[in-house]
Amino acid sequence: MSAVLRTRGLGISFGAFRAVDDVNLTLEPGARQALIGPNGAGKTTLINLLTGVFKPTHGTIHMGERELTALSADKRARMGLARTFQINTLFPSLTPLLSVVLAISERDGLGAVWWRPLKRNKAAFDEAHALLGRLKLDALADVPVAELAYGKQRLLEIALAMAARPRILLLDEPAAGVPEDESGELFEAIAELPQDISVLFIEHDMNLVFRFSRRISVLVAGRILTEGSPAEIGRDPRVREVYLGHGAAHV
Amino acid sequence: MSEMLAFDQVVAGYGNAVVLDRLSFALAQGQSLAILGRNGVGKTTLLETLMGNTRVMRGALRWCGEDITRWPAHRRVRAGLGWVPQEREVFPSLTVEENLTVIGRPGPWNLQRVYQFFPRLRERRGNYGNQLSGGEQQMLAIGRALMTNPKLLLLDEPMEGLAPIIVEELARSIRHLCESEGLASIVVEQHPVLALEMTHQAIVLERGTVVHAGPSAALAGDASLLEGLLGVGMTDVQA
Amino acid sequence: MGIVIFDGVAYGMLLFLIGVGLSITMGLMNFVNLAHGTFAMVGGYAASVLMNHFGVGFFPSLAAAFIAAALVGAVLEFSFYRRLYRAHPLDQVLLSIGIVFVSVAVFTYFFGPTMQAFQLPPLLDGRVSLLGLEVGRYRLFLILCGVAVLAALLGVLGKTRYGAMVRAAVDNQRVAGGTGIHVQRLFFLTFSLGCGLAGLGGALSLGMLGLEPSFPLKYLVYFLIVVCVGGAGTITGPFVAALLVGIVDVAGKYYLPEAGAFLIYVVMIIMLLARPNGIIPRKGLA
Amino acid sequence: MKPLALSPARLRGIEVFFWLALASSFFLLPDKLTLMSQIVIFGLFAVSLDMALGYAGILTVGHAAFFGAGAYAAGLLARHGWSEPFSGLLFALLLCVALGYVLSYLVVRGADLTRLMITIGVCMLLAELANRLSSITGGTDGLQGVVIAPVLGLFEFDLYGKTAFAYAYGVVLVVFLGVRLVLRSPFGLTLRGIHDSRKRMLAIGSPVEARLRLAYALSAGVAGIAGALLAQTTQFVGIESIGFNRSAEVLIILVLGGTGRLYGGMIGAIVYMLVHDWFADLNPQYWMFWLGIFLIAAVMLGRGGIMGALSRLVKTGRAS
Amino acid sequence: ADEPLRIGLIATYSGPYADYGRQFDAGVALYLKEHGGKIAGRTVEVIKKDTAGPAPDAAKRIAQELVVRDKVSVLTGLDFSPNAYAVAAIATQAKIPTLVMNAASSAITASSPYVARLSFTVQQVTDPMARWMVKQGVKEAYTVVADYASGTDAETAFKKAFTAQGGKVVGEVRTPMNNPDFSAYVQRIKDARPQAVFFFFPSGVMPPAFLKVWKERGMEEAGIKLYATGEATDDSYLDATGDVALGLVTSHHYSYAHASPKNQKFVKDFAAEFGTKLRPSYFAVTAYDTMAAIDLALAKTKGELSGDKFMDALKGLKFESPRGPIEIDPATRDIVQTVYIRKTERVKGELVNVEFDKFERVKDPAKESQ
Ligand SMILES: Nc1ncnc2c1ncn2[C@@H]1O[C@H](COP(=O)(O)OP(=O)(O)OP(=O)(O)O)[C@@H](O)[C@H]1O
Ligand SMILES: Nc1ncnc2c1ncn2[C@@H]1O[C@H](COP(=O)(O)OP(=O)(O)OP(=O)(O)O)[C@@H](O)[C@H]1O
Ligand SMILES: [Mg+2]
Ligand SMILES: [Mg+2]
Repeated sequence: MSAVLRTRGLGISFGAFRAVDDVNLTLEPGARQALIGPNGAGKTTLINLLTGVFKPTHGTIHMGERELTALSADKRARMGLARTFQINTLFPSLTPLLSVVLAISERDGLGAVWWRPLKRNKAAFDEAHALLGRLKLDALADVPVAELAYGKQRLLEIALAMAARPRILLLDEPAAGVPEDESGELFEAIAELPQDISVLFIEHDMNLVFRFSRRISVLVAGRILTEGSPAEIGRDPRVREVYLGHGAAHV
Repeated sequence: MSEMLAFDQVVAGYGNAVVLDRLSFALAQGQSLAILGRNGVGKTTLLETLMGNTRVMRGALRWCGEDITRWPAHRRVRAGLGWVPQEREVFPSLTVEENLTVIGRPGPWNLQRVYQFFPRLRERRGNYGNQLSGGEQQMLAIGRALMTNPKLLLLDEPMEGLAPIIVEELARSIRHLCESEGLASIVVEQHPVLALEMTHQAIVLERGTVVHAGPSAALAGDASLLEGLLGVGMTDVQA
Repeated sequence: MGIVIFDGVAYGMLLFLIGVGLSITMGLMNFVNLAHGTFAMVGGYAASVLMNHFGVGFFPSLAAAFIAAALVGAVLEFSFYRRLYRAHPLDQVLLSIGIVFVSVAVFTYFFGPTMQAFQLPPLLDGRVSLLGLEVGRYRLFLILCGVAVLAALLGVLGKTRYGAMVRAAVDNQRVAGGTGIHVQRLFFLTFSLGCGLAGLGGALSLGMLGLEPSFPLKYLVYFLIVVCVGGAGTITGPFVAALLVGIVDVAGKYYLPEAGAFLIYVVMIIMLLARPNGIIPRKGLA
Repeated sequence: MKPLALSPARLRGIEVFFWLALASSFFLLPDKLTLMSQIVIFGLFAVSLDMALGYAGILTVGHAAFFGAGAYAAGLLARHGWSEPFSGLLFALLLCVALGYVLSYLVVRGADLTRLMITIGVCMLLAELANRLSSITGGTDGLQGVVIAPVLGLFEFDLYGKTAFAYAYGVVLVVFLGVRLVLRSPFGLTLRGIHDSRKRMLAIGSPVEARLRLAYALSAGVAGIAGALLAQTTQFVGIESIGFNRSAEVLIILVLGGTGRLYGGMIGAIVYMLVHDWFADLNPQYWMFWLGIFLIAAVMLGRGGIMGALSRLVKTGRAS
Repeated sequence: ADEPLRIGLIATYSGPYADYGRQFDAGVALYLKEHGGKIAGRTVEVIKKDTAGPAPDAAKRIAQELVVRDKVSVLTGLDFSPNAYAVAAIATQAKIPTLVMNAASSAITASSPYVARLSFTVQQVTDPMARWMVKQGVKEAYTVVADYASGTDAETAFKKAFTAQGGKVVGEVRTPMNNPDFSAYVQRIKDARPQAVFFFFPSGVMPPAFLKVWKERGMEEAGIKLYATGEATDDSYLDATGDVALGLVTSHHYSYAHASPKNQKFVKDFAAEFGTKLRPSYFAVTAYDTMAAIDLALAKTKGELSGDKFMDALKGLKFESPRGPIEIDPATRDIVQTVYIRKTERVKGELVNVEFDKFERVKDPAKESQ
């Protein structure tokens, strides 16, 4: 099986500081892969490199056969690379409904259509309602985003990413700030996404990581320390040393 | 023991919207408090109210015997409240070091001690606030609050985004600070077990009002009560 | 050649002296304060009235100009500006334009629409020889003032915690208050400082530009150019930009008079395209 | 205070009433028709600025560049013998869309202050160009000899300004409906999204810069129509129509009315110009004082302009 | 009594040029005061409107409202050329006599048969200066003008007259309006070392700023002579300009120090009415003369106000103004007047323009040549 996403020697320097260094990461079709590592290891930066927020100083990124390294962020998104942000990045003055409709209409390439009323696009509204329903946000569909509680905003982050019907979904701590039972549900929803969607997620909640990932990559100081199945990673003393600590004995 | 902090029938919210509805509780000197509750029940709003960032429509806040309901935020800080906002909100155009020193006040906490507490921050001392990872921002927000040398630390989901090993250390440290230096804290958490371990007392909020108050240990020990209040299956958490 | 550069530097210093206050109120405090020229005008009129009607000397009048403008700034801050720090920048535009309108009318009413008389003190009149150049004394004085103000401000804003506090408060007022900064007082002082500097610049401009009630609108664009090309919120940025603008403008007019009014805008656009956040961007901008 | 609730149907009723009320000034204010036609023209100009500023979030104080370009386009066309008014408008529209698109490459980058200064700079350069090309434009003396043929070949531009008003009103209404359509289209939603979070827009695959360029070009076109209308109805083009002061004035009008609210520009123009006219009549020398006080009072009483204040009183029931 | 005579006065009352409106008002008020508030036996109602500077669309709107709503019989004021051009269309359409009190672009009177001018044109005062300079033995001159329509008019008129008399223009420069610092231009001139410099700037802050640098650079010591038109030493600004203006030779149609009995009375009455702080400038005189012209024209038509009759009466009108004898050219409806050569001196502690030479019955040269 060929990888959907593959990096070779990927790296970026901020001044003299190598935030991400020589990373070779592959994402298989249908992957449910976790990316873990200490704070400041470079996980978010890696996602920013993959999605084109930053331009790498070293290495390449391929999506299937296509090289992405030089493409702009929006172009990558249109090719099916969707993400959520660690720090909420939403449309504060829109409602959740309009936010999702916006994502859908951009996905369908209608963002420049200025000669037809939005309302005419019934399908987008229906789809948006359905998506919000799945994330239990339908009751809040018409509340301005700025007034939503933090946890609900986290959910909307995911809704926006899913609205793009991505081939690859990159989630940066999606469950942070979501209560435990709901974060479980959230991850179940992610796990049940169609198998042709590959998911890479960053998460510091080890319950979720070990429950939902099939493969784990550990990033330390910008480099991949090790990769493997949850069981292998849970046993790895180096990972315990720098990241898991002793409380993770249960894993 | 004398009272440190009290909410007395507080009604508060944003604009015309009421979020806290006749909320009351009291906390004794040197005691730590866990605030639990589902998304959107008003935990953050409670802390924002304590910092004077909401509109208090009725009721009063007392701090060490004084009515602080109308005090401006900076005065509350000087009186001993140290705040870690939920979304961290470090100052993006200040370096890590400036973030820490800009509001420093004399006391046991100084730059060196914060750096000792979070060695990662020392490494990143020259980075600007917006050039930090999420976890580093969280550490910085906590460090910044410590630098004001508070008597009561207000932590709004402080563990969010921190690596497990750091979470463990931090929880231990906060408990230790309370016991050895009398630095109390109010901890808002999504993970009840963690919060209850760190605190003496706990309250559970629902729709802006207190539905349960009692010692943390008792609540932690009563799985079915917790289940009822929070809807959390406690069994699979940190067995 | 030498004299052209000297003239450019002197002209640039004048722009810096008036513009640096704007870099503080608009750049550092993030308040789109289009009424900056009003405060410069207050300083200019204060100095002019003191000299013409009360026979006060030039140098004491400069100090008075600073104080007068700072006081007016303090009053307006207290009554209007402080309510709008968190408002949308466009609301700030509306407020400051309103203040400009009122000030233009008020100064016309009290001082008439025509220009204020100004006589240079004998000490600053005429020319001196400097390194083989016959340079205007007043221009030399402007350069000295510019450098002195630069040094003083760098000392206050750069070296002390004060500057960091202002930046913190601008970044996030709610959290700044929540970490113990007395935001209101901080802004009050800073705003008054910016206005005082404007007033000083306004008084110093008497020797070169004419002072009349339409002053606040007439030169607004120049101040904006200096601040934005230099880097809003910094002190050295506007200094460098003012030098650049001054030299380019004077040299351009000397060597290429046909380019006239075009040059300065073309240079500005090129500079902004090359360095969108200014020559010396404020630190920590995303 | 309880916000007043308004249903979408009611809202539409208010819109219709607004335009009917404006139209009725044809009969109710026969002495003020020239002022009224200039009000609707500046209203349209402010609406065009709103497209760029309120919706696309491009802070510009140089929009008179397009207003003036449109005015000169229509004026020069008429001066050189093509005096049919509608084709003049079309010409101005196309020219300004093209000009706007080209200039958008300079404007649609950088942060707010940068954009502000670049738009000012471009506007100043164009104004200076108009001054330099005085053999074509008439320079500061203005472009004379603009003669416009009767509208539809029937209605002469009369001394009372009846034709001018009817013509300006009709054109403004049609263009306004066009703008309304644009802002309610998927593209309009995209603009709101960009205004809120550029970063997120990129992440959902929106080519933000291209979208902004389109918005800027459309907005330039509308500004050009407004300028052309002014040139045609006054049959004169002053160099002031392209200057910084006009850019600043329309910004004040828009901000007073309220940005990002479709009707902000129209309401702003009506209020600002009527108030201005009134104060200037009362006191030709110190009206600036009263106008200044009015602006200060307006900000102190309600943020977000008149529409902002109104929207806080009225809660619109959204049924979507 | 019958209907008052309504006169619409369109001028600048606010902003940087508010002095124009103030001077107009004073001139008009003084004339009315002297004539008991009446013209041709009718009380006069002056309706003042502000354009706040050059604003042709506002000017046109105002003119239209004055005609349609306020039913004025005469339009006047008009300090800026674009405003006058824009209003000319209304004058034609409504057949309303329109008397220009300042706008100096030559072609204004050609833009409508109902427009006449009582002020001056830029060419009219520039041309005599050029001829006078040659008479004084100036062979080479450098020109400096503000880069706007009147500036280029002045430049062209000067060049034409100067070269026609055998002089040579050795250099020319146009400075932007709103130019804060003249050092580059003055230095350029200094390095070019011409025999003389002629400059034209609109009255206001530009001339003093230029003169300041002129003095600071020691141009006089360098032997370069300076000439200008009277805008440079506008009586409204002369006091504030100060000593840097001393010795400057200018040409203009009016000086407040004009030594005629008519002017002495005018100045005295003016001071009695408005105090000594406001000096009558050429704006006030034109306003005063405009009222006189309306008065005289109506006397000729016996109060008949129709545009055509009024304009006929105006053509060829001749009378004594405080500035000297003036007349309206019947062919062009433009003013014919004496242009004086003056020098700025301190007389009794005051800076004034002292006239010492003159050119009589000067017509607008721009029209002469056509
Ligand atoms: N723009 C920048 N300039 C300089 N350093 C930066 C910049 N952005 C990030 N860094 C540094 O790069 C490192 C990696 O940051 P990143 O956000 O990728 O960490 P992370 O692995 O996501 O951590 P966390 O789990 O805490 O979110 C951090 O130490 C951070 O300080
Ligand atoms: N700025 C605001 N304006 C209006 N309503 C708000 C605002 N901020 C929060 N709310 C509302 O107040 C309620 C309580 O929010 P709050 O943020 O206090 O909840 P929380 O308990 O902290 O939730 P979470 O666990 O998600 O952080 C929510 O219903 C939210 O929608
Ligand atoms: Mg991260
Ligand atoms: Mg919260």
